[in-house]
Amino acid sequence: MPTFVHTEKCDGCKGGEVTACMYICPNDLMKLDTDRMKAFNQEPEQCWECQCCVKACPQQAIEVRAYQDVVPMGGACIPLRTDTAIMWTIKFRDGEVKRFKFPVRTTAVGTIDPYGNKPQAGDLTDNLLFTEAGQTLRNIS
Amino acid sequence: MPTFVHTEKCDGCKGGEVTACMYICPNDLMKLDTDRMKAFNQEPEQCWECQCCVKACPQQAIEVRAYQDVVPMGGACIPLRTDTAIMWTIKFRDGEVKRFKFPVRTTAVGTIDPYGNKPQAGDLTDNLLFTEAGQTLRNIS
Amino acid sequence: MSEGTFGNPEIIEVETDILLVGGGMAACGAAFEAKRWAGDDLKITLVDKAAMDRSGAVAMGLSAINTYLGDNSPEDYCRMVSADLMGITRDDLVYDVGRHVDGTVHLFEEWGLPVWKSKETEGVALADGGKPVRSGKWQIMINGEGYKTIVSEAAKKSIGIENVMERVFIVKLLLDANEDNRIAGAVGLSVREHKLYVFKANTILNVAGGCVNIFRPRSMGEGMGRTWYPVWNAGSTYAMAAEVGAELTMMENRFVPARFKDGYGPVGAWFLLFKSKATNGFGEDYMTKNADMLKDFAPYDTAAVIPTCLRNHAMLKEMKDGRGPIFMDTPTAMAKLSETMTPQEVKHLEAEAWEDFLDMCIGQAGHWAGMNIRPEETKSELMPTEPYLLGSHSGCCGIWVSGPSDIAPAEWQWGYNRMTTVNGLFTAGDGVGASGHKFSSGSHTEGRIAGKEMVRFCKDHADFKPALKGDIHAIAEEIYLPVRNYFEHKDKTTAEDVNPFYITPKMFQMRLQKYMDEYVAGTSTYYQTNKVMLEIGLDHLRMLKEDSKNLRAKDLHELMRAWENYHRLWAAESHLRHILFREETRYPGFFYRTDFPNLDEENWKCFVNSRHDPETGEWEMKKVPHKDLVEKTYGGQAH
Amino acid sequence: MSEGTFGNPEIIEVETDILLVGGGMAACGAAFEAKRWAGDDLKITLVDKAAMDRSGAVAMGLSAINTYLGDNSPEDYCRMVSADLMGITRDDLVYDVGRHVDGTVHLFEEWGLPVWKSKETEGVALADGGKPVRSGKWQIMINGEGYKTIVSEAAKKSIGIENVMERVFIVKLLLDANEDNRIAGAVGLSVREHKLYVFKANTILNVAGGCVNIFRPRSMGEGMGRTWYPVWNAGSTYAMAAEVGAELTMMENRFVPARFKDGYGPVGAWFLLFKSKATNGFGEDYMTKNADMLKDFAPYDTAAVIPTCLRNHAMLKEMKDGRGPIFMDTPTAMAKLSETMTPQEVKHLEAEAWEDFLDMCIGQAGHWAGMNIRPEETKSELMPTEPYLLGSHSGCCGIWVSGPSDIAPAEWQWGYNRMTTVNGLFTAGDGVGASGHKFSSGSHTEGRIAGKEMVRFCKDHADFKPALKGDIHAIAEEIYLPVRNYFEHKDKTTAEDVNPFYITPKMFQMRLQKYMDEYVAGTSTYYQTNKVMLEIGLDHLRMLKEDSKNLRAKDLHELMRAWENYHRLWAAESHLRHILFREETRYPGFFYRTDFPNLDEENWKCFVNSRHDPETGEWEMKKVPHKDLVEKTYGGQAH
Ligand SMILES: Cc1cc2c(cc1C)N(S(=O)(=O)O)[C@@H]1C(=O)NC(=O)N=C1N2C[C@H](O)[C@H](O)[C@H](O)COP(=O)(O)OP(=O)(O)OC[C@H]1O[C@@H](n2cnc3c(N)ncnc32)[C@H](O)[C@@H]1O
Ligand SMILES: Cc1cc2c(cc1C)N(S(=O)(=O)O)[C@@H]1C(=O)NC(=O)N=C1N2C[C@H](O)[C@H](O)[C@H](O)COP(=O)(O)OP(=O)(O)OC[C@H]1O[C@@H](n2cnc3c(N)ncnc32)[C@H](O)[C@@H]1O
Ligand SMILES: Nc1ncnc2c1ncn2[C@@H]1O[C@H](COP(=O)(O)O)[C@@H](O)[C@H]1O
Ligand SMILES: Nc1ncnc2c1ncn2[C@@H]1O[C@H](COP(=O)(O)O)[C@@H](O)[C@H]1O
Ligand SMILES: Nc1ncnc2c1ncn2[C@@H]1O[C@H](COP(=O)(O)O)[C@@H](O)[C@H]1O
Ligand code: SF4
Ligand code: SF4
Ligand code: SF4
Ligand code: SF4
Ligand code: NA
Repeated sequence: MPTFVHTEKCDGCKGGEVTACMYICPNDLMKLDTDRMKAFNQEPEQCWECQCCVKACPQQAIEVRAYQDVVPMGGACIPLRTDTAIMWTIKFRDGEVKRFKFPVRTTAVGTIDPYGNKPQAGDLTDNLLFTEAGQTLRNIS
Repeated sequence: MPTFVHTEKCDGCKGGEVTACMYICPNDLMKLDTDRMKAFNQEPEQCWECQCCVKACPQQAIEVRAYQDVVPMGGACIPLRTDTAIMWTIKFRDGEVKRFKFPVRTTAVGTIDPYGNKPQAGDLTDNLLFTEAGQTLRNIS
Repeated sequence: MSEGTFGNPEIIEVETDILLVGGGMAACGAAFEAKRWAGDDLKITLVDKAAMDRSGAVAMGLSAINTYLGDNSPEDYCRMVSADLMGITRDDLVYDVGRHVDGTVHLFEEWGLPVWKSKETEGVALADGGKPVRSGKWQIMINGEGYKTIVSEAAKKSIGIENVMERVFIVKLLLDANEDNRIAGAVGLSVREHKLYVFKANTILNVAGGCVNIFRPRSMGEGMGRTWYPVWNAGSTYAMAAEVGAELTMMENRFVPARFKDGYGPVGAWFLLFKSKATNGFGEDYMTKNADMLKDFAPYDTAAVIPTCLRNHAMLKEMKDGRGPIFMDTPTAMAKLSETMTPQEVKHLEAEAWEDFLDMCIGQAGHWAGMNIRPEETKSELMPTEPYLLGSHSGCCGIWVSGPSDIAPAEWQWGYNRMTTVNGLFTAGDGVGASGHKFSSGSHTEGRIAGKEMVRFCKDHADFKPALKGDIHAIAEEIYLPVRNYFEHKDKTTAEDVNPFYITPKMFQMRLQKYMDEYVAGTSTYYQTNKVMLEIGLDHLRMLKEDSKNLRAKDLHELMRAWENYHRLWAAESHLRHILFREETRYPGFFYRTDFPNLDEENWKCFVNSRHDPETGEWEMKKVPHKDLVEKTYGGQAH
Repeated sequence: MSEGTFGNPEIIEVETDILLVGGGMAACGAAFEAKRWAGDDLKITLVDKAAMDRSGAVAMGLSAINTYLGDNSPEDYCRMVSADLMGITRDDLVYDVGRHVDGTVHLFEEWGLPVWKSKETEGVALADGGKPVRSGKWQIMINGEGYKTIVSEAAKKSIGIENVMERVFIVKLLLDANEDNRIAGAVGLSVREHKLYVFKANTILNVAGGCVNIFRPRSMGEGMGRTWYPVWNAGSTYAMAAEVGAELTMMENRFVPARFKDGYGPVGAWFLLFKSKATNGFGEDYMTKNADMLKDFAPYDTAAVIPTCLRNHAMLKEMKDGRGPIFMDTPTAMAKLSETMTPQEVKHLEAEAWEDFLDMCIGQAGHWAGMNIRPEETKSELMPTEPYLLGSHSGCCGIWVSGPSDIAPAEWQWGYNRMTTVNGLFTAGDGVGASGHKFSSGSHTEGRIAGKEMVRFCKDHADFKPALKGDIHAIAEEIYLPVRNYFEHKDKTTAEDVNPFYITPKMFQMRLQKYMDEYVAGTSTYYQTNKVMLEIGLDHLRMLKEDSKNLRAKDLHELMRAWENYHRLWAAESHLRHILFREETRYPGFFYRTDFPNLDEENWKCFVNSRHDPETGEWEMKKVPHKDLVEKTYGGQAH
């Protein structure tokens, strides 16, 4: 299922230096054709179909289509992700469509306070992690 | 061992409509880039390394290099063919070079006279081929 | 290439009496023979997808002619072929090749093919009593690099260059509109111009070679092109015959050759001429070791030459049990031969070892060079390859044909030698089923046999006016559909190779190969399959056929690829259906029905024939009784 | 991209106290923990080849946390891990993860990860007594699509975004010029700019994940990218450690997961949560059927959960004997679960079945959609995949590390928990050998353990001034050599991908995969190998290493690929050498030494460790005694 980019929908992230898809792809696959200001997958056979780029694209311009040397044509899994939930549209080869929605996060993006209300660092020479301050550490019984 | 074309040597068969390599390749792989007037292999992964194009190129511009997903680098088999013989230069990965020469034909090219001194067609309803005219045909004993 | 002109090919009608589809060994033989019988009365047209001088299986050359009888009898030839193919062959067809083939080989030599001679008769032609250097009982050695250029020159000269059309890929055969089950024409696409050729013919020879690349090869990158049999023969012969309703036979009988690993170099010269031995990874002779296991396939295991599939079976036993790799012990063989040789003769021997591959499998020579392998110093690995479909080598799938009038029993003849069950449609070489081991010489010979009969057919049906069934503009539309798919959708995505609306021929082919490999006894299951797997495979092929409507072609080259792969799909389907139908394991080493692991002489010593009905689209499978015309007892018979 | 600027990268020096190489689960844990202990005293720098929010194995998400102890004891955890890995694990390391891991999971939930709860404790956090929905004894279900974005946010916030460098690929670790066997820095290439970063550090955490794509995957066209483990983790962890002379352990212990065929969907939720059964092609339960065969691997076959490799072994027996395919009977499982459900609950169940894949293996969902597979109606096929190297899942290859001071016996500790045998170099997650089954939560936990220890190391070595060994300009030249190769030769041929002077990273990778597949127990030999095959394989790798000097890079993306594949080659070589050294078959179903087909507890119940000597280039292999710290009897023990 390498990604493809709908020509009409992609706006090259409006000319930003790094597009959303380039920024996020864990495998460095999405590339901006700076002549056309359109993105494309530069190495489709290395696409893990993780859809990280699809979820990140502000234009919903990216889609994944099944690896054609493996899967018959016509199916699709299309996500629509907000900061709290993801909605999936599943299209079967035979035309049936199913939709599923799942939560992705219970807190607002950006609000994590890693050390808020957490113990200070304790004794650097023992085997307790800082959040375990004051606990007695188990050992093999 | 897909073919490659030495940029310096290829002269695009001097602008002929069909180049020697295009003409001969049994798999329709060699193509002329008409902008540069240089030939290239348009589908290297379908090359049978038959070297038909290599033998046909008037400029000795084509060579075959081993399939790199299979064979270590550095070897080569380079033919030089005349109408009567073929001379092979074998280069090993380790640098050794061997040469072999073999006959390819005992008659001059273009001199075959298929029906010269051959019997006329005989009886169309029997099972003898025309060259067998007058013979008694064997049957299972 | 502008959309407008590319998408609307010029349609050119060609009328001819005899149409030869293909330009390989069989077609060349047919051209040569037919012209002599036809004289100037009939028009003969030959159409080849490539350039005849270097088209088909012999494009690169060959280092041996594997069928030359000499002092051997055609009866023994029938015995050898039958034994190698586990008892099920058509003696009428095999005998017919055997009795004609040597004359053809003599022609090759006359035309200029260098044939190796024994020291005593150096320079004396075979026809004049020269003694060939025999690698085996049936095989003779040649300097065969130019083999095809020679045979092609003779054929072109015979029918006239003006009757040869190169770079036209025949897509479909066409039936007659008025007469039932009667061939009437064909349609082909030019790979050079935006032209579609529509042929009308009285009779057609369908000799487009065997079928390569329906199974996943052993290398899948650049090395994908390295197959043993010619990568460009796409099963057109079988596919086009099936589409018009010709009966096929023995399509289950694939060929899985043992080859030098990765380079795919043939083993014949090494086993026969150089007398080399092969062992498992631990130096054991796997044939001796596994002799008992082969007894399950009696009586064929007792044949003078152990059948090719049984040799594979013994080899695979080692590999499957983890005692690989299989080694060809070339150093020992060469050392032994060298013992009694002068230094100059030893040098000559080395040259012969290299020539064997340089004449017909340069890739293997390149593999040796790249791996620093010198056969006198280093062993090479052997490996059974992915399966091929062919009817002229050590396999016998193909089309069911009428036999020679003086040999074939009534049920095996219906008028014209080598005519298929579709009137007017003939075949030869890789196209003819149930008669393997013809090789290059036998294929040319069989083309000659068919060529003569086609002339007779034409004369007998001189009044026939072909009327093509189907609307030719609709057919043109269908053939150019991949082009339309491309232009309609290509701009919808930013990179044209990933597009949900069409499929590239390359991906189509890889999908076919993957399914065939995994479900239809390819290499990844060690050639094993069963009913459950086959039925899943069939369902995959059904979906792939649906998807063929979405093939794309961005240029003429890709348009040819699209239709080649469509042919592959059909050939693959027929192969699968035959394997599904034959509920036994007759060809271990070629494939295993693990749900029917034994040879079953009682129920399955018969042909399996199939027919696709062009009206309904249904496939009919049937058993056809086998009979031996030549007496065979296998064990002890010297063939 | 002009030749001049591309070919001459700007070299930028970065000094830091703590360098974290990688931005995955382990690195995020380390960042979070280390910063708290370091305060503002030490500079912490994290370098990731990708973008942390979606990098590493958890990029797509996960649908379960596979290590959450809850009411289970760390002792039982040690027993389970040991049994699954056939007896050879480091109890000190495993126990250490077990006693810390739940606190880490509680943090995930606090940060925003949705964790499924039993109906009775809906809405109650785990930390407050909420009961997780357990799929298995150790696993809990989550809505994990956003898992990595959450964990990454916490890590970035901890060390500050200004200390995170993304899109820098670390190519090499560098030793100290003055102190022997002491880490001093690293060098990495930017994939966005023509910049080379040279890091000087007091201590380094090498957590670049596991190793994918050293073996030929099951599909080789577009589908090559479909692997189960993340295609982009290239074995950098193992390769870079080996290059600087860190001791590796258990590199033979690959992981071959059984997965949904082609889509590579994980099976855990189906087996454990949905209680689905798998059968051979003829409906037989292969575990029951082959129970006797597994007794050869006693006592491990009697473990409460039959070890993963033995489950594969039973499955492979069926496949190898031609009784495939293997089916996961999803319809029966769903029907059974539905029996007592309301229609709404049934709908929920269906959503859960899809979510399992949509959360972590979308390709599998796409496979179902394209094949018209609805799990409640149609069975799916299972298939063991190509092998992976990893240390955190059901495999345990990796680096030999010092254990926790309060548990590890003397021979397993040398100062700092999770420090490798190179002073100052630490690892965690997939990097730590001999302690599998940490999964996402355990890897984060182990990163935290290492993070704290690295701070201690820094404080203990506050005077250290890193002096990089080797000339940095020479190193830069070496790293940019593929770029030079490209510019020097690209115009010599008319098509840049076929050129005799260089090799593309893609072909390099495919060659590696082919050799590993064919000689080092990949799928095409049903995971079998022997000494003869391994030695051929090693020779191929030697030539491939020579050819790595000819890698080409036409842009920064390809330059990264070139070095990724160089890392793969090193990881592959270490794997091969370990398999060659261990003369027994301990992990049937993962791989078979056919020349030593039995489990050999007497001679091989030991670790195999290896070390590449950076001075001489030689590999040293050795046996290291094993000991159990937790009492284990396997049969009957409830873990
Ligand atoms: C490839 C190969 C083949 C052989 C061998 C080694 C190797 C490496 N060996 S050893 O292994 O034992 O070493 C042999 C050997 O040494 N000695 C021998 O006698 N024969 C050997 N063969 C076998 C013979 O070559 C074979 O039996 C004959 O060639 C068969 O003849 P024929 O059936 O005519 O097929 P062809 O491949 O020659 O010709 C096919 C033609 O069809 C054309 N074509 C195909 N599709 C078409 C389409 N749709 N439209 C138009 N044209 C369309 C082709 O272009 C070609 O012209
Ligand atoms: C891919 C995958 C993984 C899992 C699962 C399903 C699937 C489909 N399953 S189930 O199958 O059981 O379903 C699990 C599951 O459900 N539950 C669970 O807890 N864990 C599962 N895992 C396993 C865990 O994910 C795994 O244990 C941890 O992620 C391991 O953590 P760590 O060791 O940190 O590796 P990483 O992959 O997260 O991070 C690696 C980082 O290194 C970067 N990197 C790599 N090379 C680098 C270089 N040279 N230079 C710079 N950076 C460089 C990467 O970008 C990344 O940041
Ligand atoms: N081991 C063998 N024993 C006998 N004949 C063989 C053997 N190997 C190949 N041949 C024959 O040699 C010829 C060429 O075979 P090949 O090179 O395998 O295509 C064919 O006629 C084969 O049947
Ligand atoms: N199998 C299950 N058993 C019990 N609770 C569940 C299950 N699946 C999901 N839940 C809970 O139901 C709520 C909604 O889940 P979901 O529909 O998967 O988003 C979540 O709070 C989950 O914790
Ligand atoms: N058949 C099984 N029996 C027991 N545990 C399993 C089984 N399959 C998977 N698991 C466990 O489920 C978790 C996820 O496994 P997987 O989905 O295979 O990656 C791991 O903890 C596995 O050990
Ligand atoms: S993120 Fe979307 S809009 Fe932006 S460049 Fe990529 S495809 Fe185009
Ligand atoms: S689906 Fe994943 S691997 Fe593929 S291009 Fe998008 S982000 Fe990259
Ligand atoms: S035949 Fe040679 S010179 Fe002519 S176009 Fe081809 S490569 Fe160039
Ligand atoms: S070597 Fe043969 S297949 Fe390859 S391009 Fe040349 S003629 Fe074509
Ligand atoms: Na020869």
